[in-house]
Amino acid sequence: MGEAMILFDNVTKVYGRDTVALERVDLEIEAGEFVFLVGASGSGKSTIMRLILKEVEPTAGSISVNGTKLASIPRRRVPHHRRNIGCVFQDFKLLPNKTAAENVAYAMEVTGQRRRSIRIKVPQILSLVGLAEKSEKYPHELSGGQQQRVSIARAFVSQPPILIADEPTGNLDPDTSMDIMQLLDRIHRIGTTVVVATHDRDMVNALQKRVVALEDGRVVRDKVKGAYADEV
Amino acid sequence: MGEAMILFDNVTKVYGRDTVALERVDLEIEAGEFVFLVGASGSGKSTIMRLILKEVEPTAGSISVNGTKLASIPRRRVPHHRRNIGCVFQDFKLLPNKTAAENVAYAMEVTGQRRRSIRIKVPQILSLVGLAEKSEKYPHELSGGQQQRVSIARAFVSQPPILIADEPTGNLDPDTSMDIMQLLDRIHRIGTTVVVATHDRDMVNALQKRVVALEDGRVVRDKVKGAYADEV
Amino acid sequence: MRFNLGFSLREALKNMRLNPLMSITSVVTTFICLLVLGVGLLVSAHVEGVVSAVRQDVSVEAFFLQDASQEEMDRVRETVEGYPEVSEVTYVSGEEAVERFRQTFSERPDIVSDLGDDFLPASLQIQLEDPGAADDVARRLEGERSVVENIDYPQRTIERLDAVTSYVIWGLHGATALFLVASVLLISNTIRLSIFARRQEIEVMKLVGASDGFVRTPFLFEGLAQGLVGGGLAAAAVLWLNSLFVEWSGTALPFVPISVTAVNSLFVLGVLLLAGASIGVLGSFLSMRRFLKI
Amino acid sequence: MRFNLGFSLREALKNMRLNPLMSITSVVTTFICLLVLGVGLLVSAHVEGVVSAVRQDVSVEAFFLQDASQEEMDRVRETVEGYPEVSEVTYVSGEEAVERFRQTFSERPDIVSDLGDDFLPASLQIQLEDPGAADDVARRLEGERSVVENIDYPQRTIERLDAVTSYVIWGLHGATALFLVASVLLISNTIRLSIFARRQEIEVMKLVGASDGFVRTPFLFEGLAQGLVGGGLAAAAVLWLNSLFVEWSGTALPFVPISVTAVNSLFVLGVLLLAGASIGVLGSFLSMRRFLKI
Ligand SMILES: Nc1ncnc2c1ncn2[C@@H]1O[C@H](COP(=O)(O)OP(=O)(O)OP(=O)(O)O)[C@@H](O)[C@H]1O
Ligand SMILES: Nc1ncnc2c1ncn2[C@@H]1O[C@H](COP(=O)(O)OP(=O)(O)OP(=O)(O)O)[C@@H](O)[C@H]1O
Ligand SMILES: [Mg+2]
Ligand SMILES: [Mg+2]
Repeated sequence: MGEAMILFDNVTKVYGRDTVALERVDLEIEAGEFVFLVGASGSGKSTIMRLILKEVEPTAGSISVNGTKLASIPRRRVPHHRRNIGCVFQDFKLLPNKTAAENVAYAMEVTGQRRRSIRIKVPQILSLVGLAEKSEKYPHELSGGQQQRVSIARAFVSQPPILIADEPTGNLDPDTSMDIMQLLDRIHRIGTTVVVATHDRDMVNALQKRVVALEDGRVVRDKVKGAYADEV
Repeated sequence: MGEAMILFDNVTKVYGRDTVALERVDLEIEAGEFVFLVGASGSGKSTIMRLILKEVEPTAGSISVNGTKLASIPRRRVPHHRRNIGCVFQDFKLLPNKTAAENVAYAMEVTGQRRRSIRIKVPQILSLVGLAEKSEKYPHELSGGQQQRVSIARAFVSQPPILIADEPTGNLDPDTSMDIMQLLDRIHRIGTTVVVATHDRDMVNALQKRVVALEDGRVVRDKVKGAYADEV
Repeated sequence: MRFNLGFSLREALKNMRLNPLMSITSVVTTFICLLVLGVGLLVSAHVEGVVSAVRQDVSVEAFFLQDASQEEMDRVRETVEGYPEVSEVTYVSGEEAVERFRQTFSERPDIVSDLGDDFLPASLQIQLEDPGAADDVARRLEGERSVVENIDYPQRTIERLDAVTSYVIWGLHGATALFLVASVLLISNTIRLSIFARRQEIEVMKLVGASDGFVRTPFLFEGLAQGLVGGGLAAAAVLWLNSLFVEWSGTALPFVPISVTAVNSLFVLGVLLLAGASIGVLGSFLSMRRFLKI
Repeated sequence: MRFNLGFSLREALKNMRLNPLMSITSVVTTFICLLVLGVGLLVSAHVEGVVSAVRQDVSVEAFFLQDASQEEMDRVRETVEGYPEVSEVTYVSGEEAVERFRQTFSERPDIVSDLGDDFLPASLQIQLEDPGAADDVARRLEGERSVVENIDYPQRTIERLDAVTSYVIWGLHGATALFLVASVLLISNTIRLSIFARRQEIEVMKLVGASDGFVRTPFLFEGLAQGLVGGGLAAAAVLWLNSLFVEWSGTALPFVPISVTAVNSLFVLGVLLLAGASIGVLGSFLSMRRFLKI
């Protein structure tokens, strides 16, 4: 059994004064694991993603990523932490003033990679998600699913050790969704730790991976080879 | 057979110089019909929605809604046209400075409805989509699925004769999705013309409604009682 | 759709509360621009006041013939006092004139001692409403040739003063106009940016069926409120600065004719409030246009 | 991560191209503010120039005893020329003085005809570097009592002139400082709004792993470029206005001592460019801080 890549220790997250998004969550994800996060709308999936990214701080409990306690990372070092994590955001979060290719390239530029390797890799990854023809389009010129795929391409272009994807197929048709899921599976097989929050029942059932189910901010089910809705 | 509520006559839409989003689309949707629009990502579903709303103009061909040619509506009258159409946007399009309740209320305010009737109806509709507790939250305080449900609530709060929903369940879990689809079905049964663009195979297969399939901007299938992917 | 004033007002208030940064920025910009404009008005008014006081110091001197009788001189004096261009007439007798000459040259007894007591004629010192009229007054006095021997006025000084003061006043008006234009541009730039930051909101409002007016009115109220607050604060600051200045100048520059009445408080208040309000409303209106086209 | 200057520059250029409205707004705001500031500097410089020219017109007159010999008078003249406060000394002989008197009273032949040719003494007209030194010079001249009979200078005029000019110059400096503060506030307001409009972009950049510096540098370059363009245009406009004004005043106000050299072109250019650039960079830097905290 590998070491813990992502470790939630009794984590509670309260937004504002009284919105409890997560309550005493214990979660251990090992290096190289593939985990589906499922749960009803508002059950806290995105909050887990945000906590891993250190976009928000937990109200109680502690989170470690790759052996480092997030609370101990100084503000200055947060970008380094984030560069180890590729993230597909539920609302895409593309840069509106950059084309699809530039958006993907940006994730490589922040890590200071060579322009030459950027110029080679970006088109490769865009054609992998089926957007070779759209690389020079700005986000507002792309359909919802196309924007989502740009966000996916950006998340794994620098091959980070951790990939977290929040609803990565919400705007994609079943065929494209299956392609994306197989892509995630391939990325997982080369050693990446993958966490996917999803509502896609077919996908979860087909891939037979570990499934963590949330309900009102609590982990209610955690099965190594789970389906979307096992009987508990 | 009813009269045509929405009529696309040989409509072509080209974005920019060379992005053909729709090509010679003929489509007739009768008053009181329920139509699913399906198709791969980028096949032109959202473009059809935008054309119906008169958010964009067709490059060629003509569109009529409720017997009126859209090209003949003067700029001043466009708001009146839009008030006949409830629209669930793929990217929600909530007003960031308004709470969930205010966002829903805004759609009634634009039609000049009484404050009293607004105060009665908005909470009703919010609890119908399961957001009674979130009515005083701002969009950035809501989860993806909750924002989507606010957008849905806003679309039908004024009971417009036409309801168009672009991927209304993309961020919702299967159970909530089914609730929403049943809601759409109920709205359809009271006489509303409903057009839903979706990737949700289960939904389409379960409801057994008319299915219009797009492929690269062309209508490739149009079945009165269709499934998500019939053999053509 | 009936027009809903209450709704627009409530919306405007809510937005200002939710976007304090933008509201404060607009108010501050309006305040600064109008403060500078107001200080410009102030300086203009005071300089004009001083300049016109200086201009009134210019006088025409009419010297009487040595043999003119007192009655004749009194008659001429009354005639001259009747001229519309004339504000004040002072009679200076021959003895007074010699006395003044002696005083002027008091440090030069060598000059004064040689002179008799009546070598200077009596004269009229004529103060004018407007130094430009000196020529006219002189020409009219020509008619009194039987009594008046010689007319003297500092033609060159008057011309220079006229030129300089009219240029100064033109310059001040020009500067004020420039400030006004600059203020309009600066304030509307700010408004344009703050509406640009909210263009997507405007788009969404239009897409859910709001008419242009329905979308626009709350923004106009916001612009109005911000303009009025900025303009009001600027007017208050300007009037306060003015009272400070007048008070200070009374003790520090007693010989410069500065008066509170040079500045009309209501005028300043009115101009600044009006400028703030109209730029706020108009700027919002114009900035919104392009985003309403959807 | 190595610092990537080329990347930041390219990003800045791309953004300005894609958001022309915001760039133009920033440039226009900077231009207007610095134009007003520059015109203020201009007016300041010219007024100071005129004022100091007027101050130099103040002179001390030393009258010689009637029986002073030419050698003695020459010696005194050389001594006075050696005083450090003195800028120029002119000798006026008795005959010249009478001639001038006659000219002054040329319209009053009745006065002039009675006087001899030598009733006025020779004198020295002493021009001072600084009218405030008149008292000192007069006191030194007391030492020449054997030759100099009488010392005359317009003490009251000097005092007033001193008071007024020092207040005017203080006022001008104050106004310039005020404009500078107003410009800083107005320009940074604009920058704040334009960065506010892009706060979500900044957030996204931070979330995909960009460091503060990596996000910030392109914005700073944008601020720098906009500030330099705005400041440069303002400096060009100011210098152009100055040359127009100097040319115009040469013909329209020949008696007012206005000179091109009153304004140092390089100074104006430097001040405006520096002001534009530093406000642009610093404003961007400060405005971004709150949005980087994610
Ligand atoms: N910034 C916030 N302020 C207040 N409440 C918030 C905030 N973000 C999320 N919440 C609340 O926290 C709860 C969990 O939200 P979260 O986004 O984690 O849900 P989710 O599982 O991702 O849902 P979905 O499937 O709809 O995206 C929700 O009830 C939501 O309303
Ligand atoms: N504003 C635009 N400018 C240029 N191209 C556009 C624009 N909007 C859409 N397109 C292109 O038009 C095509 C159809 O887009 P549309 O949004 O209608 O697709 P869709 O069927 O809604 O896809 P999805 O399921 O991914 O939302 C796509 O190829 C898209 O890239
Ligand atoms: Mg979520
Ligand atoms: Mg779409």
